[in-house]
Amino acid sequence: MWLTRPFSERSTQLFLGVLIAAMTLVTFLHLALPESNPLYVNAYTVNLFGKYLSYALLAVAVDLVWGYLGILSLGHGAFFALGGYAMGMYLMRQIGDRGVYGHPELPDFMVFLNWDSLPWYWAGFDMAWFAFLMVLLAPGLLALVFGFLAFRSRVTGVYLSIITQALTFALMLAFFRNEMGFGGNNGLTDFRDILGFNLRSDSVRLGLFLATGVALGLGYLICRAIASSKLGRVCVATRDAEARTRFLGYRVERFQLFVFVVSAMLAGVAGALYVPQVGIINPSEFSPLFSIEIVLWVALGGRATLYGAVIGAILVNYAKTIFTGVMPEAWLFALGAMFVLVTVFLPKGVAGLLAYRRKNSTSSSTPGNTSNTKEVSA
Amino acid sequence: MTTFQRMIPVTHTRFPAKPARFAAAALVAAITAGGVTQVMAQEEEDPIKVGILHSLTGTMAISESTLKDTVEMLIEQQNEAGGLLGRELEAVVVDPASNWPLFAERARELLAQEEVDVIFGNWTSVSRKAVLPVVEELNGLLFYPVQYEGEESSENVFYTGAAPNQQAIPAVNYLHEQVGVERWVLAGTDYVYPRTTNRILEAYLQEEFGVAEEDIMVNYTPFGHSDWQNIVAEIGRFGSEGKKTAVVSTINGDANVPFYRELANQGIDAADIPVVAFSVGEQELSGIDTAPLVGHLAAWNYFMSVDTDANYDFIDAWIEYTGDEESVTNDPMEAHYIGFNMWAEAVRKAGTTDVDAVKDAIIGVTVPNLTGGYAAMMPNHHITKPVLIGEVQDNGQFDVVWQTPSTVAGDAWSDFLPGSRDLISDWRAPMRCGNFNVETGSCGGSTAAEEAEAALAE
Amino acid sequence: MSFLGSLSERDRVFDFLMPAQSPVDVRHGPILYLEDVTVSFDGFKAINDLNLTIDDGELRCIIGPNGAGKTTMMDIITGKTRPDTGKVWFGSRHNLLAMNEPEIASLGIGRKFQKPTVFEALSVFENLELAMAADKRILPTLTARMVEPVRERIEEVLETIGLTELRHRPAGILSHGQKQWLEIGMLLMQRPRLLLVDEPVAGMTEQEMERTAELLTGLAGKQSVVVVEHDMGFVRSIARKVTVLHQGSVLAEGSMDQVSNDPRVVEVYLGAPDEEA
Amino acid sequence: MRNFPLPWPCAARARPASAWPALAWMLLLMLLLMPTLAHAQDQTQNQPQDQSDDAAIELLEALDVSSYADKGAAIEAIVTSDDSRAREWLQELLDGRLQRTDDGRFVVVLENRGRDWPVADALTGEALGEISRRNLERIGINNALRNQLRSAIAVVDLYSPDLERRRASAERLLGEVDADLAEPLVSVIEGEEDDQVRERLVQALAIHRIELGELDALSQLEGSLHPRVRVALNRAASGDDPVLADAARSALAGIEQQLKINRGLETLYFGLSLGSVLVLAAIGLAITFGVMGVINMAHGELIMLGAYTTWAMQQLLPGQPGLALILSIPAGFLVAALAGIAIERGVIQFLKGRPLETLLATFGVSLILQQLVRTVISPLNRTVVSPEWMSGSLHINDALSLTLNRMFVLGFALVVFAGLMLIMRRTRLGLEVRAVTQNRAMARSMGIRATRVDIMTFALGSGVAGLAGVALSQLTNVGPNLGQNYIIDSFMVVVFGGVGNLWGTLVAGLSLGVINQVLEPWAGAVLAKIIVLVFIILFIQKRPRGLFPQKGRAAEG
Repeated sequence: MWLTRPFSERSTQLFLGVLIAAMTLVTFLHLALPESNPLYVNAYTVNLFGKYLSYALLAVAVDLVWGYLGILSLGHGAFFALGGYAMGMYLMRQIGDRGVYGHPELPDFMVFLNWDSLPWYWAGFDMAWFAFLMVLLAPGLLALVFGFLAFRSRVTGVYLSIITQALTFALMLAFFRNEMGFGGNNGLTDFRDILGFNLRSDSVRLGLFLATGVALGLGYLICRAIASSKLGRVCVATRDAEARTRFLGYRVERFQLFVFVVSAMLAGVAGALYVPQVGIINPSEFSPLFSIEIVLWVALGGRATLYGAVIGAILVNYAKTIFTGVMPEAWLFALGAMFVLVTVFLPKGVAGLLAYRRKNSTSSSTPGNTSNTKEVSA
Repeated sequence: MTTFQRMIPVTHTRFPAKPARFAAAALVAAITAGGVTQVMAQEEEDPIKVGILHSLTGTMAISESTLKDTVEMLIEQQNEAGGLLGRELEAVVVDPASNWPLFAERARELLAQEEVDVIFGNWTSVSRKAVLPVVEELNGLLFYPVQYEGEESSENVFYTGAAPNQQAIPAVNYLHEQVGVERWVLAGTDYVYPRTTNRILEAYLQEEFGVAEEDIMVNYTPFGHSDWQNIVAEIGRFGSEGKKTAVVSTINGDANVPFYRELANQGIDAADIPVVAFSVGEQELSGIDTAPLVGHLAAWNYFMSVDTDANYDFIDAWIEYTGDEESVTNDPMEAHYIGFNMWAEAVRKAGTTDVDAVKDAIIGVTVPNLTGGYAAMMPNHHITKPVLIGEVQDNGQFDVVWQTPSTVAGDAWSDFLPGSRDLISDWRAPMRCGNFNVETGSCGGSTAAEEAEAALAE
Repeated sequence: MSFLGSLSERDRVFDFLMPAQSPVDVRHGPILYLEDVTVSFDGFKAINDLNLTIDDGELRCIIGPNGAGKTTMMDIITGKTRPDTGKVWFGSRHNLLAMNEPEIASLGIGRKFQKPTVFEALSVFENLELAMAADKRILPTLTARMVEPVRERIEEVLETIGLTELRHRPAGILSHGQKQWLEIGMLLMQRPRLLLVDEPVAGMTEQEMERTAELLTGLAGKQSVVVVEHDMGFVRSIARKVTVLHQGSVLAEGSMDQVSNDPRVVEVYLGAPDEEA
Repeated sequence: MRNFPLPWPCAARARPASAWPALAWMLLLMLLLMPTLAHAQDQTQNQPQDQSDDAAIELLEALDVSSYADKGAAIEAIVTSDDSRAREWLQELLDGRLQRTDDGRFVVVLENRGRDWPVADALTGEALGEISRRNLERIGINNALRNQLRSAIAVVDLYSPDLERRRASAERLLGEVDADLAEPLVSVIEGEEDDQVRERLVQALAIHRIELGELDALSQLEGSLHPRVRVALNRAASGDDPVLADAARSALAGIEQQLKINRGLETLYFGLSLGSVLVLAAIGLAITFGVMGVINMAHGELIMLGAYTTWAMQQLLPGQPGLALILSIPAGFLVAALAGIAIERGVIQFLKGRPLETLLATFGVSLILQQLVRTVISPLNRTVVSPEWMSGSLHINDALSLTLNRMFVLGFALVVFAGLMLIMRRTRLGLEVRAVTQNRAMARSMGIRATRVDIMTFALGSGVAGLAGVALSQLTNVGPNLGQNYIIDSFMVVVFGGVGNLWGTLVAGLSLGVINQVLEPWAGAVLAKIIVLVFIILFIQKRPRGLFPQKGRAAEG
């Protein structure tokens, strides 16, 4: 089975090892230690880690398209948010008649905006399986349609980036509209239960944290499997010499579409795990600024390495938590500086540095991926 | 934070699996062990921690950063006056950076990590909605200082800003009775506050003044909308049908400047079609060319130009604190002023900062406001306010032209929305319900109530 | 191509996706057949009713001064550029104008670019692997495994192009000449019926040139080869039949000697700077 | 209803808060009213038969009361007293310049800049030197009184020798004529020699007569597009006199037709002006992105810099918004251009041939610039005043008038565009730029210093962004977020128009503007914007190279 292939790679083993170790450690420190203990990890922190992990998954998804396919998507926030909304709608339905108006079916914001019945597209979201399916399908379909149009007409490079940005911007405006029935600017919030468990209990938070960890592991595995398969090499080929790949008889646009859709779905899953942990989803997740920030995580961590994306996501967001806490004014400066410095001085990102320190790596035009493609073909 | 409150979320939840149950057990043990000693210690010399949850960066920084300064100033004054219960007050400032999920995260940090005794914060509705579940879960106290759409009442939140019936409705009353307006434009930015307010106004105008459908024009624009040509032209046409017309504006922040400019340029004068705004205050005016606004109206519960000693003292203190001759005061600042004093009073009354005690003590507390009257905390966690209508002057100040004869009590649930007609809110025992349905005679199922009962059961 | 179409096509098997036994019909001789082809960019006629016929298994050299339309011609054959008018047939069955690059490629037409383009990030081995004639739809590609016959085939080609030692180094580090060979190797992996080779020896050393010459002549017979080249010496060394292009149409055709004695050719060409013979 | 006395000490205390815009506005008023004052002077001299000052003071005393109702009465009294200074008093009251000193003297504030204001005696008009504003109390009015005053002044002005005043007055009286004004009006109309004034007055009178039900008056209103006329006709049409009603209806029908056309023109104008804003914002990108292939996400912030330059200029030249605005055109260009050079040298030159990286890096720059403005200047919006020659609107006919500030922006956009065209087509720089974009190496070998060309081009593009900022400062907020709101739109315009094609940008910008404004009335502002975005996205799928693509080999690069 192709999905299990990556296990033979050192980088994968290492990554999964670290991930599992970290998860068990946090769990232990949270459960077994008394609160008085300095090492005790409280629910707040667990929750924070959970958020970071969902961001990491999102970053992995972006790295798959950017690093391996060379498509710089400035609209992945849209897929993330769509997944989030799908989950949010499920959680809203779970509130049932415990809303402030005690309406059996309608969410509060619909009641006080005088909606008499649930819009058709809310149907089915009271069923977990349907909602979770939507978490995959909603972003997937958007990516499919958008990607199909774009790749067929060979919109690539900068143009594609700009168009993806326009896409997420348009969606943001759309979701801000209250007529859309997604709560407008306030979005969806005040969640209560997920699968019958109280979202406001620490143990459920721990559960979500672990679930996110597992999702990240799986997502990483999928991306890695794709990257190190022959298809992955076709992607790299497309990235470096699209025309050549065509002349070799590959239907480039379909490969691009396939990977793009997979990536979008992963982003959706990340969003779905993000929402119950932060407790709100609103259109600001669609903002182009957020989408660009994701790309920075990847760039900082190092493109086309996947684990680099994870490192980047966690580093940047940790820094954000610290900065906005200690010296808020400085955060945007720091973020801006990161963008400049990383792109100018650190094109291969942190992972690049690591690779360089391991063995002053080959002068290949892309970071990382030469190291892991050998084992597969051999 | 006392022991049993922290246990509520834990002990009253169904657990996914065995390990978790063990977890809870461990946690409970840990808390009861560590917790008690903490409380002991706290009561003695620890300062009282006051959390401030206002954006210092990002788009909302413009409005919110001054509120942070206000609370810090109030804390300073309180400490100079010998603190509270003989303990110092200490401000704990965090920056949610105008990012809504971050608001929830920071609130959790304040309550779980810093263990603050009270939070003053939030501006936008969405940020409040994001924080609400956290504050309820961790049983904190939140004072919310901005006018908002109502339709909410939480056991843990105190709404010191205006509810729609404390701003919008008196404003249209004034326009109808004093100015003789018969035709209405309800223009707003497309988010919950304008949507709800306009719904209420629509219903109100039709029910109270029998205004006809075609005499009401509703219009929504996106945030930061800058191209008003079409809409203003439409307003002009709508207003030139012979009936006296007014615009009720819930347009938010940045969109206002281009809006008023366009009005002026298209020759629509305050004398012909006055605009009454609910979100334009001294702070906003200080950033714009007031020329096009002169004569337009704003409805607030406080104006910097109010002629009372309390107000002058407050302004002096503020100017001194900021060290900036030009700094202005505005309505949300007064709201914090009132809220802070109410909380302080309640703490004195209860003799402790314990959240539940303060919650019970604060209802009925009355403190002076800055407009020469008194503000009282109602059982629905809203307060009584006077409503003032001011005309914009060329110096960026408001000239008060009308005021409600007496103060108005805030309504959590509007009488003009079908959903909330039958709802009332009363957080006193025994009812302890934020959305009691007088029809069904049952509490509408808000978990805040459940948790309260649970708390009592402990 | 409709949206639904593209989905259903995923699991449909196209005959031309099996280039190994691609049913090119060459019973009537010519494998490639261009008739009255014309292309113009902004009024400038890059190709001006060009007529050209390549026989099965033939090795043909095409020469001509810059701007004669050599590269454009290749673009047309491989589907990169669409001509304004004219016919382009592969064998007597496939109308190339009706197909896109991948389809044409899978038909068994391989192209080597003027400037060598290999996948620099991938190893030499992987470059060949990708070029390998195989099922090139998505899922098969995703689940493809390295099997013995394939490996053998690759090793074999590695031998032919003499890059066996470098097989696991990224193609980016190869020398210019090596890249040229690798590219030719990639074409071989496709088992093409027709090879279009654009300036194979540009910037090569003498030895490299000889090696390339052997390589190409070795190919002829099994495959049909079309070489576009400036270097007269090289052309003379391999050519049996030569076509001279000028201003987008055929000026002369025949053996090297015939051509080089043709007065028109002498006029437009042999006077030209890049004469080396 | 309860009324508040004017809280002057507070007003005084708060004056610094926004003294500056207030000053600008006041100055503007002064300019408008110079003639009035002059008039006041000579009037008071050569009008000896004025009543005693005590009587006059009594009149004014009556104004200084808290109740607006009483003030209304007092105004009435002033109007009826045929004191020659009455008109000036009303005007001064309307402008808030009629004030009272601590010692109860009525004075006219001549100029209200600084802490001490020069004032003149309200009765004699003699200058009284400067008085601290703390010792002055303004006599406040509200909208109701403003209306009353305007009408009153209008009536007085009917007899004014000044044509402008008579025009204004006639305009004002339209639809406000009542019985006791009617019959003096007849004589006024006969006496009036200015056609425009007479026409208006006739209409005003006609409206009154129609209200009285006089059918023949209708003919005088034929073809007038003035809203007040329409109102009158509407009333008549729904009135109980059937004959009149029918006549009115037919008259209305004609008017409605006219209005449709005007509305169409109006929408077109709105569209073009919005389009011109888009063009201005995008044209700089069309150069940096289109010609150089550099994605500059900091473009929006360069626009912002231009806007802030305008603000700074106005700070430097207090009270001369117009001059400041004109000066900030070159200044804005310079500032933005320098910033552009800094960006090019500091970041972009290291990222040649890596457009996506450039995109990220410049985005970082944009964040830094924004935060810089926030911390250095202020997170609050800055006040940029429109000079009076840019506010108001150009009166085409009663139903159609074009806002001046937008007309200026529209013109400005076209001028900038033409200028760029010239530079690109006619100058050495343009030639070199095109050479470098076509084939860098070749251009180099021909002795063109490509690096220098890059710098110049980028500076040019950035400078134009600065110009856009100057223009935008007249339309919208000048604040740290100004840039963000325009960056995506700008990219859309450039891509839609076809990269590397200035004409494309122009056409794209204007057409998008018009489309948006045509959609807005029925789709609403938000939806209109979304529709336009989606339309562009789909369009790019169909024609990846935009409206006016570059063809041939050059495009392949």
